[in-house]
Parts: sequence; C-alpha cells; structure tokens
Amino acid sequence: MSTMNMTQAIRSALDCCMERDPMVLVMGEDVGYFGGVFRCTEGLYEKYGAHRALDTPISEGGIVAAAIGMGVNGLRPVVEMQFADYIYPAFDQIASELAKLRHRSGGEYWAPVVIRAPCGGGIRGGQTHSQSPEGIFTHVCGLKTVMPSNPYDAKGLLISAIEDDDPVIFFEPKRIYNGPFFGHEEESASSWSDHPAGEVPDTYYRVPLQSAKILHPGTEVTVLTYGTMVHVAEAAIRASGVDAELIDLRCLLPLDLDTIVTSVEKTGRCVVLHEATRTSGYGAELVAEVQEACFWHLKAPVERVAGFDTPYPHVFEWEYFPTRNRITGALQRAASCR
Amino acid sequence: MSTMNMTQAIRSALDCCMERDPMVLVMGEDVGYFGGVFRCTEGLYEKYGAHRALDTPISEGGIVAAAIGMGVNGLRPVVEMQFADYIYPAFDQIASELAKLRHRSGGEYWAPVVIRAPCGGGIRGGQTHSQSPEGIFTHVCGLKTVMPSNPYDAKGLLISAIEDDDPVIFFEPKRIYNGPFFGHEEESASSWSDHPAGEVPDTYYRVPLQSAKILHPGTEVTVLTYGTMVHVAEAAIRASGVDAELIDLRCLLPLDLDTIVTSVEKTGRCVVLHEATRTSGYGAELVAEVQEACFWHLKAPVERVAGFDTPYPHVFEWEYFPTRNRITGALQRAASCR
Amino acid sequence: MTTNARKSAKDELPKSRLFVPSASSRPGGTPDFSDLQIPEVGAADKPPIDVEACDTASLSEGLVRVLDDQGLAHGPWNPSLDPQTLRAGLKHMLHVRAFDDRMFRMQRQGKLSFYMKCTGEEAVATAQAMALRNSDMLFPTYRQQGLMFVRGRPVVDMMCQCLSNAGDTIKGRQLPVLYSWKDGNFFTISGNLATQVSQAVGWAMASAYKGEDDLAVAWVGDGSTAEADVHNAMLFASTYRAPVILNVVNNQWAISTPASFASAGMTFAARGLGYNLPSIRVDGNDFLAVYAVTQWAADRARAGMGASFVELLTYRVAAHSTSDNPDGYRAKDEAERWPLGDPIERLKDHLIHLGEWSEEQHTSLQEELASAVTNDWKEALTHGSFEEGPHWPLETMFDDVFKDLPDHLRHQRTLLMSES
Amino acid sequence: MTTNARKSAKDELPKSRLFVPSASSRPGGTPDFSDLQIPEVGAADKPPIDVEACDTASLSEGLVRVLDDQGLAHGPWNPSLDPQTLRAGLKHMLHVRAFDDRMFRMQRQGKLSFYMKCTGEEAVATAQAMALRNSDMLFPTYRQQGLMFVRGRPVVDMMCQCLSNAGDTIKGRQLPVLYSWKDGNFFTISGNLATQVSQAVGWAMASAYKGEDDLAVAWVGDGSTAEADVHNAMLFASTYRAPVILNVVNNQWAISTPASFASAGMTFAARGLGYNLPSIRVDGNDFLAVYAVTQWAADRARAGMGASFVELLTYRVAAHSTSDNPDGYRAKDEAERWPLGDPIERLKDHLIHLGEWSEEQHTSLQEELASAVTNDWKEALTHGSFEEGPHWPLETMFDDVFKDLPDHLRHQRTLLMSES
Ligand SMILES: Cc1ncc(C[n+]2csc(CCOP(=O)(O)OP(=O)(O)O)c2C)c(N)n1
Ligand SMILES: Cc1ncc(C[n+]2csc(CCOP(=O)(O)OP(=O)(O)O)c2C)c(N)n1
Ligand SMILES: [Mg+2]
Ligand SMILES: [Mg+2]
Repeated sequence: MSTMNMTQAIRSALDCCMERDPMVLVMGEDVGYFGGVFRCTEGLYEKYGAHRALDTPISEGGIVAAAIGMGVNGLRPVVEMQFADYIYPAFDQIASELAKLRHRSGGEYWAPVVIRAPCGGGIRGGQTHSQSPEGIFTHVCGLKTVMPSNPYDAKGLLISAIEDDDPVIFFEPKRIYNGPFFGHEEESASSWSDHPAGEVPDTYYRVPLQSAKILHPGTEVTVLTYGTMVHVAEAAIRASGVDAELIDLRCLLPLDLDTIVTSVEKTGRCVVLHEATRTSGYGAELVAEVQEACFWHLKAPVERVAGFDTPYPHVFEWEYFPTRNRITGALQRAASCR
Repeated sequence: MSTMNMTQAIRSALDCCMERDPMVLVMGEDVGYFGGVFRCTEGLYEKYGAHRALDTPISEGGIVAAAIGMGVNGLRPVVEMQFADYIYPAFDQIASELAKLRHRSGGEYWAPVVIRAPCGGGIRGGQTHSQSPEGIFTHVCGLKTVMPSNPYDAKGLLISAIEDDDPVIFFEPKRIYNGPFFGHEEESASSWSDHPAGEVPDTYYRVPLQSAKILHPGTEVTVLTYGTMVHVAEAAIRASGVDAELIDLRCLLPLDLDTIVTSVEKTGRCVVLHEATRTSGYGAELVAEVQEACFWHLKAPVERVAGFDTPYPHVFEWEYFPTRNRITGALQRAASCR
Repeated sequence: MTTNARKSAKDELPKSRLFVPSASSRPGGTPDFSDLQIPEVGAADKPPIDVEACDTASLSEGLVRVLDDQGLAHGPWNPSLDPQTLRAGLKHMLHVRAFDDRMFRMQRQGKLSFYMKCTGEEAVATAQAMALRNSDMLFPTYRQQGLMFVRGRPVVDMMCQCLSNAGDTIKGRQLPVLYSWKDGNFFTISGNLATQVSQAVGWAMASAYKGEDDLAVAWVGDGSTAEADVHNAMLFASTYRAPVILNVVNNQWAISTPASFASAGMTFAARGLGYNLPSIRVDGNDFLAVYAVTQWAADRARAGMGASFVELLTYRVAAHSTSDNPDGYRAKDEAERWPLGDPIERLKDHLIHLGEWSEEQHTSLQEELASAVTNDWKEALTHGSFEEGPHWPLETMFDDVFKDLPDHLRHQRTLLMSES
Repeated sequence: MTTNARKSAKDELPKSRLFVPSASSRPGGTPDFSDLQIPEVGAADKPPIDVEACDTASLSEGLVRVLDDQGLAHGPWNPSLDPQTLRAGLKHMLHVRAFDDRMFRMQRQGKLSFYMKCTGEEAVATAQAMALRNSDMLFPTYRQQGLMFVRGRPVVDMMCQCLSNAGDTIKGRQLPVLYSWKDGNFFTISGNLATQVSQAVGWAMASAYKGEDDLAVAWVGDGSTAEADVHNAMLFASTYRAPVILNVVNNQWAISTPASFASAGMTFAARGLGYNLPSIRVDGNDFLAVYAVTQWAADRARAGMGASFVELLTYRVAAHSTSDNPDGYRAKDEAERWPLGDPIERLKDHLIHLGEWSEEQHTSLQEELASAVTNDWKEALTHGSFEEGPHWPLETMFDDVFKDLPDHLRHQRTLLMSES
C-alpha cells in the first residue's frame, strides 16, 4: 500500500503489466524517454527499454494503426493520446478497424489495444485541451469505454483493460490527476493523500470493467456520473441537503445497468451528470435507458446536467463547467417532485 | 414540375445553386467526369467544367480540408463522400476544424461547406456501405445535420444547406434514392413517380432547416424518425392499427423541438425510430429531450426501435433492419398503456 | 447568406486558373499511354540488398522488366526459376482467371450480391506470394485473391465467403471478396481503403520487437495511395526500419478516376524516396520481374535492413466491380492498347519458348481448371446459397462484436430471436 | 485473456530487433549535430522559377545560405535588400523577442495561463512576411507571431488575446498565442497540429479557381509533418498545382521528441520531391536566405507554376511552452552548440559590416522596444486582466457556434444567465 495520485497509479498499472507480460508496451507522443507530458509513463523507458516505452511520430492515425498491427501480431499495446482532443485523426482506425476487426473476420483477427486519453477540462486548457468525447466512442460497437474517478480504480481498471481481449478506450480525467476536485476553483486544491481512494496497492490487482460503484447510498434521487464529476457531485449532494444515491459508473460500455435500475426503482428520481456537451452526449443514453427501464417508478423527469453545447471556452471555464449550483438545482427540482 | 427520384432532385438542387452562384462547386471521388457512383452530379462536369465538378484524390481528410480552405476563401464547396462509411478519415477536419472555425476565431473565419454522404442500409452493401453515423455529428457542436426522406425535401433542404453559412452534414438515405422503401424487401420496389413527394419543381426553392414535418396526424402515439425509416414507419403504422402521429424530423440539429413537444403533449406516447445502432444513437437524445420536456404528459415509456449494436451484417440484412414487426410491436405496447 | 469572397459572389469570375489532371482516355477518345516511358527489357540494374534509398532513384523512375515480347528473359533481375515453378505460376494465374470468370457470371445470374475481378493483374499476387514465405503475413486489398491460390486455400472456401453461406468461415459478415484467412496468414480485408497498409507496418514492428523474422507485406491501389494511411505506413516503416514490403498496385484507374489524381505526375515508387525507403517500379504484368523484385525486398527485410516500397505497373482490364461500367469513363479499347500486355500470355510464351509448355497443354490446363472451378461451385452451393441459405444461425450475428457477449447484446439477441 | 502471439506471452523473448531513432542529445550527454552537413555559404545555385521538381534535388538535400559568420552576404540567393529593409527586418525580430520575453515573464508571474516563445526562430516569420504581399493569406502555427509584427498588428491586440480580456478580438475563446487576425490575412491558429496546412492548399485552390493571384502560405513544425494533413497538403497542392508555399519549420524538437522521429533520416525538404514539388532547404537563421527563398517560391506560385516546399532549418532555443522544461530531455547546452547561430546577431553583424548599423543603435533600439512593449502591456491591462477581467460579456460564450443562435443554445444561455 502507498498513497498514489492518479498518474502514479496509472504508471503502477503499466509497470505491473509490463513486468508480467513481455508483450505489453506503451507507445505514443513523448511517452518514451521523457515519460509523457503528464508523467504517466515516467521510468518505464529506463526499466523496459526504448522499444517497450516507444516514442512515436506525431500522427495519431499512424500510432493507432501500428498498435492494431502489433495487437494482431501478439503484442498488447497501450497507446497514449497526448490529449483526448487529439484522438480524432485516429478515429477511422479506431471506429472502422480496431472496433470491427473481430466481427468482420468472424473472430479470426482481433487486437487487444488500449487507448489512454487524458480528457476533460478545469485546467485552463482552452477548447483543444479540455474535451470529453467519450459519448462518441460508446456509439461505436466493438469498443469498451472506461473512465475512472480515482487512483485505486484507475490502476485496477487499467490492468483489467490491458488484459482484456477487446479494445478499450480509457479516458483519464486530467483535472483529478493530482487530487480530487469538488467543482470550485477558489477552494484550496486537495490531494489524493487525504482521500481513501488514494491508498493504492503496489502489487497487481484488478477492478472488473462493467461494475458501477455506489459511492454512498441514498433514498431520494439517484445520481449517475463518472470521472471528475463524481467528486463535484459529492460536494453538490452535500450542499443540496438531498438524500441522494451517488453512482460512479466507471465503465460506460458495457454498462452496469442492473445497479442503475435497482437504484432508480428505489429512489424514483434520477439526475445524470457529465462534463461533455449535452446534445447527444452519453447522458442522453443514460436517460433513455433509465426512463425505458424504470418508467413506472419515476416520480420526476430524469434531468441532465452537462456541458453547454459550445466549444470549451478559455476564459469562461468556470462558468462553463457544470457547477455545484447547477447540480444542486437539479437535485432539488427532482426531490421536490412527489 | 417534373417527377424526380432522389438522385435527380439532388442533382437539380446542385444545378440550381451552381447556376445562381459561381462560387458553388461540387467535389469528391468520381463526382466530376463520371458524375458520381450514385449519379448525383451527372452532367455538372459538362455544364460547369472540371474545376466546378471537381474530381479529387481518394483522401477524405484532404478533401474536407481543401473544402474548408475554399470556404474560407469565398467558395461554397459541396463535398460528396462516396459513402457515409468513409467519412471518418475526415473526422478530425470536420469535428476539430470545420465545426469550430467560427467560434474559435471569434467570428472572423467560417467555411460554408456542405458534406453530402449517402447513408443507411438495405442495399446488400455489408458493413462498410450501410452505416448511419448521423448521431455522432449531432454531438459535435457547430455542425448542422440533415437527412431528407424524399425528393422534394432533398432538393429544398440541400439548397438551404448550400446557402447556409454554417457547415451542414447532409445525409442521403441511399436505399430510397430510386423509390420509397416500406421495409419489406420481398415487396415489389415502388418508384418515386407514384409518390406525391416525387413531384419536384425544376426551379429554385428552399425547404427551411429545422422544420420537422407532421406527415399525418394521430392521437395515440407520436412517432419520431427521419430518412428511410419514415416510409417504413408509415407502413408499420398502417399495419399496427394504432392512430399514430408521424413526424419526419428532416433536420436533426438544430432540432424542431416545438413540433415534437406539441405532438407528444397531445398523444402522451412516443416511439423513436432509426436505422443507426441503438446505444448512444440520436434516438437517445430524442428520448432524453422528450421525457424531460413532456414527462408529466407521458402515459408510456418512450421506446426506441433502432439498429442492433453490431456492425451492419451482409447476409442478415433484413433480420437486422428495423422491421415493421419491431415497430408495430412498439406502437402497440405504447398504445396499450393507459 | 453572407460571403467570404473579396468580390461579391454574383460577379462574373475571370477564367479559372485551377489545374485539373486529365485521363489516359475518355469515351470516344483514343487512349494515350505515351507519357509512360517503357525502358529496355533487362536494362535496370540490381542493387545489393543493403542499398541506400537515394541509390534507388533510377529504379523508382524506371521499370524493372525481365520478359521481352518474344518470351525471352533478360538481365540481372531474371530470377532463373525452374520450369516446375514457372508452370506452377502459370497454373495459379489461370486458376485465378477461371475463378474470376465463373464468379463474375454467377453474380450476373444473381447468385452473388457483388464481385470484383483482377483480370490482367494476376501476376501481382501470384508471383509475389510465390516469392514469400508462408509465414509472412499478408495485408491485401480486394484485388489480390491470387495470394490465396498460391497458399492453397480451398476454392470452395472462397466461394462460400462470396455466398455468405453456412460454409463461410467469416459467418456471412462481409461483402463478397472481403476475405479473411487466418490459417494462410491472410489478413481480413477491409472495405475501407488503405487502412491495412499502416496496420501491416505495426505487424512488422511487432515481428522485430519479438526478434522474429517474419515479414508483413501490404498492397494498396494507385488511387488509395492518396489516403493518409499510406503516408503513415511509409513514415512508420522508415522510422522504425520495419520488416515490411509496401506494394502499390498501379492499375491506372480508381473506379472512374485516373491515376493522375494520385500520382502527382510522378511514378508512385518515387514517393518512397522522400521517406528514405528503397523504391522500385516493376512491370506488374511480367511474372519474372515481379517475382525477382519481391524476393529482393523480402531478403532486405529479413536481413534486418527494413522496408521497401514497390510500384507494380499494371492495368485494370475489367470493370472496377460488378457495380461499375467503365464505358462511362474510359475508351472502350483502352485495355487492348495497354503496352505491357497480358501476364498470362507473357509467361505462357516464355514457357513455350523454353520448350517447357505447349498450346495443347495450355488449352487442356484451362479446361481442367474451368471444370475444377465448376465442381467447386457445385460443392460450395451444397453449403448454401446467398438468398436461400442455409446460412450461419441468425443468433451468431451478435457474436464477435466483443470476445464475450455483453448484457446489452444478449438482450438484443433475445429480442430478435423472439420476433423471428 | 487469450493471445495472438505464436509463442506464449510468457516466454522470454529474444533480443528486440526494433530500431528506434535517437536524439541529438539527452541530459548529461554532449550535443551532436555532426550528421548535419552544412554546405558553404553562397554555394547553392538558384534555379529559374519554372524549375522541375526533380531538378531541385540538390537544393532539397543542401542548404541555401547567404550570410557567413563574418556578416558578409554571398551567392545567387542574396536578395540584395536595401539598408532600410534590413533595418526593418532587424527591428521586427528584436520586437518579437522583446514581446516574447515580456509575455513569458508575465506568464511566470501568473498573469497569463500559458505562453509560447519563438526564441532563435525569429527570422522565419519576419523575413517570410516581408517577402510576401499583404494580400497573401497566412496559415501559421503558434510559433510565427513574427508575421503579425511585420504586417503591423497592434501589439496591444496580441496582448489582449493572451489575456483573454475585453479587448481580445476573439472574445476570450482561445488559449494564449492561438491568435486570429482577419484584417491581416492571418488565419485562426488551431490547437490541433497541422490541420491548417491542407486547408491552406484549399484556400490557394480557390484563389486559382477565381483567377486571383493571391497565395496561401502555410507553416508546420518538424514533428507535425508526421500528421496526415501534411501529406494531404502536399498531394493536393501538387495535383492541382495550387499557388501555395508549404513551409516546414525544423527547429529540431517536438516537445521532447527529436526531429529524427519525423524525418525518416532525410531532410524534410526531400519529402517534397516525391510529391513532385520543387523543394528547398534553407538556413532558417539566415534572414537573407529565408527572404530570398520565400520570394522565389512566391514568384513561382504567382506566375502560375504551383506550389513549393520549403524546409527552414533552425533551432528551438526556449522551452516548448511555459508548461515544458527541456532539461528533462536534452542537454542543457544544446542551444549554444547549434551551428547556425542566432538570426538577430547574424543580421545585426551584417548591417554593422555594411556600415548601416552600430552597437549603440542596437542597444538603444532594444531599449526603445522594451519600453514600447512595457507601455503596450500597461495599455493591454486597461482592457482587463485574465483573472479579474473585464472580459467579454458572459453570454457571448454562446455566440459564433453557429452564425445565428439556435433555440437550444438560446435556452442554455438563459439557463446560465439565470444562475449567475
Ligand atoms: C476510405 C474509402 N474511401 C472510398 C472508398 C470507395 N472506393 C472503393 S474502391 C475505390 C477505388 C480504389 O481505387 P484503387 O486504389 O486504384 O484500387 P483498384 O480498385 O484500382 O484496385 C473507391 C474510391 C472506400 N472503399 N474507402
Ligand atoms: C493533433 C495534435 N497532436 C498532438 C498535439 C500536442 N502537441 C502540441 S505541440 C506538439 C509538438 C509539435 O512539435 P513541432 O511540430 O516540431 O512544432 P514546434 O513546437 O517544435 O514548433 C505536440 C505533440 C497537438 N496539439 N495536436
Ligand atoms: Mg487502381
Ligand atoms: Mg519542432
């Protein structure tokens, strides 16, 4: 056991897998000698060599294509996209190839590729360092989509993803790399060392994919979210005075629907929360599923709190970010429906 | 007035715009000399020359990037993607550039580009000639997304799209290029000449974007759909005996929500229908909006009928295709809720 | 509607100065291949396998040719194959052509939803497969069916794929000709052009990573070289010196679009030089030249010297596919005017010239193969027809999206099965 | 977990044969630029503007240099500029450097969220802008701020962009240095690398389409040449002979990644030849050489001869950005070892040698510019600071997503304004 922040936990996961399996390598822009712009691969170059902590040309499409070929030839590449905002040049290789290989070949070919992508805002990164594109990937059949909200889950989920034989898009909310974030920039930054989930085993362990986690039980409203917003939701719930049940989805696809349905059937109310832009975001899928599965239990409309449908602004970051106010408002509106 | 099928209506729209505005050109793979693999640009090369019916290298990313630059320099390029399935190599230029240009430059720069893409299945095309990716584009803020269901709308909407100063992704359901399709392959193919919407003015006219159309009124269930499924829905409604109100959305973004809400508040029931894969498809957004806006009027869960979450199969095309049975089932389930 | 233009959109424009490439011919015109310089047979020199890319400039702009019009073999690139090997090559090419003709007719009779021939390009896949090891991994396009013939795939299996019937090893998932054959180290063909080329480089990088000496070999069409994947493939292959052979099959056309829209007015091989890849242009209708160049590139890669870039100059004699009619965009007689002849005729003449083959043997081999294909077709149909089946069980539609069936797909499968 | 590997994942692997490029230096090591051949000043010949791409091979592998170490100008590429022009160039470069230094310090003091300097690369943007017409359209990266200084953009405007304050012409939308300046024909800079290069080609195609003679000029970094957009740009520029200049600014590093991961072991200029683009490599720290090469390429394009490909050889002296510290990946003293010196010092020496400039004038100009920048900064702050504002009105966040505000955004705007 050590206290780790999220980058350390991710590095620890990579280290465990590379040590256990010579077929595992990390690759991407600046991930080799330098150890990644977010330091997630630091030390792996020294320990495993240039070919297993592989620097690449700046071509996301080329990187993913190469990873697919490697995967088909027995390796387990863990690709880093420097920012999720830069994953689109690889979109064709991901959506048309990586996701479809196994099906189109009748099961003959497949590539166990993991694509790690730091996502989300709150770091003054402007529109090209703040995006949350997870929803798009959940619409592409053949991909698994994961987003952890803390160091313990990050390590356990990443190990599961690397050992999974299906392709996994692994989003890392960069705002909480160094500590949980409760939605108010003014508040003094808190660190993972003060958080239970900052306690991470140094050894190998897995957190199964498709296992949503109830962070604390409640009776009035079910809150569905993931990544950074888990912590913002926690703070908002406290502020709202509503007895809400907070569920950290952890894995968006495949989705642990049972946990969600059980909760909503109990509370009869549901608020869906994410940082990504609202229209056609993953929240829409959650709302659609919940109202279809729990319609007869619902006492209030399922409300979405999400990013506005504009590019992520630079100067208005905190006005744009789904604030505690917007969340408490939604919680109270829901709770007030009887 | 002439009777036109959809390809003729699209060609007529392109011809009208090219004749009125020397800045309008069509470009894409095989669209020039040959007139396009679906013949939508036939004759334009002879009439307007090689530079206005422009053949391109096979690089969708390069084509869209060039179109963006042309748009910034005063032209109005109408790009053809040979199949919607092949739009992904251009996804970065569309999502990161075309969609964001105006916002990131504070309104200084913008590109009035239209991207036409034949979409949907039912033509024995297998997984790479049958996809319906519209949902993904509705999640990218800055894009308008359109899908006509008949020749009259196709021409009027395409002219509006070309003259629109925002980028428009214009999906053309290729299954109904030559005639409406009612969902059963065995039935003898019908032609647009037997359909009122096959009557198309030869002259210039516009159908405004963001104007959903009520195809026939009903009291029991509201059916929301677009493209090929409009006709399948019509047949299914007839077969179901349910008094359903059928709404052809025509434009997915911006969405004509008022028409939808008015209808659902009246019927109290809603079925959402599309060919695209279900999870995180545009149907999810429609369900989320409807239940949020009309919750207190809903007498039944809003149900989705959509493509299964698998790649589009080759041999099982008709089992995969959202059949009339699946739709009538949903209609009757909804209607039976009191 | 506002405008970005400096002059109003409604002004008359001065004459356009935009250059647009032209075609070797258009309907009604006379085919013109004059810009195609064809060097002497045997003239190209053969460099050592440790050659530097810059020293292959003349090879990338020239054309490696071994067989002359009289059926004689010349020059340093002559692979000097024994008669059995030559006859095997001829037989493979004839087999492919017999197969294509039959499948094309079956599509026309409505038995198949789609088909694509490689008529006139048979030497490319067959000679290259013969020059490689069976353990080398192949990343083909839809026009290298010849690879499977050389590696001995049962013809019935290929037919079953085209029929999407119960015997289709990929379960009826893909359009006809988008084969996959793991046992033959033949990669699953994608409907998306060029994606396999950069994947092949990754496969080769993994081979080097593991210290193995198997190669990856990829093919892409002239038109498809425009796709970003080909650039990525060249850059990664060169950066990591991957053991891969990147082949461009230049058959002059990309559906209706002439190669001039992708070539930038050069040979395709020349593009490889800018990526520091030794690059060679070869007569793709010359079985011996194709064999020799492939062998040379394979030796380089296996010796750890990295990737080679090869342009195979050939001609697409048939329509692009059964959905296409070339009369709409090229002169009817263009194929006859193609200066490099037919690969089968040329190898046949060579064998006859060597005294190792005769017109009689040729005719009877053609008949033998035709009837073999007929029998294979009959057998394939016993596994089901496209329209009536039997096909794979309907529920298998949900398999292989993921390794294990997730809940939401199980749910959807139940829904579907309850309906049907 | 199953495996694709032919041997089990758990076996020990033989030694990897995968080649991985190396760097000019790593911390603790001694910088090695020996593989960089630097030809004689004045040696490169100057071809006519109607030159064929293949005849620029030596220019693409060589290096156009005009200024020697003594400050003397040599050879056919000497643009023979008059002293006023030279002094203007020197002033622009000094202005850019003064601006960079001030903005960097302001970021360190927390006044800016981010900043990027172009220290050591000032000659690239300034000399090129001076060799172009103001009506030529510029598609820069974040390291060509010099373009705006030459075209006379008020420094206060640039500072306001970096501050995202009420005076920011792009409404606080973008990170510092991602400028946009329509009046100066300066394209909106994207955070996504290389996308502007292929857009520039489209812009140039439109210029030809309309029969206008304005050019597009694009820049991209060495590392970013790996992106598909650069391939697309080269292919489309060549195919349609677009009036565009494609510049690669090779400053040796892409954050921590050496140019060797993008160069394929060649000059970047050499890649242009494979696309049939006349290609030239120029000393990017030599103001005169950069000016002359740009002028030559502009003349070609304007005369309707199409695109040129230019590599500007320079060195990124400063950190990649304020988020970066190079000591983690390259030797501390690498910048001093850079063999091509500093562009400002070199032009200064030249002017002094000509008797058109003095140390005193230089020092006083530096002071003059420093205080000008200080005053500009003060004025910029009167339009607001990043943290306290004033900024644009909050509701403008929803503008410009579309030309007109659609219902759903109006609704969201109301929601936001009702909260705040
Ligand atoms: C990404 C993508 N874009 C477009 C297409 C449509 N398409 C199929 S084949 C083809 C022409 C390919 O020509 P070429 O590469 O020369 O190969 P050939 O057919 O001549 O062998 C096109 C444009 C596709 N399949 N994939
Ligand atoms: C598509 C994309 N991928 C990755 C990045 C992250 N990134 C920003 S700058 C940079 C390095 C660019 O190096 P180079 O092209 O040499 O330009 P330089 O910074 O040296 O001027 C990278 C990888 C990005 N901005 N966009
Ligand atoms: Mg071709
Ligand atoms: Mg650089």
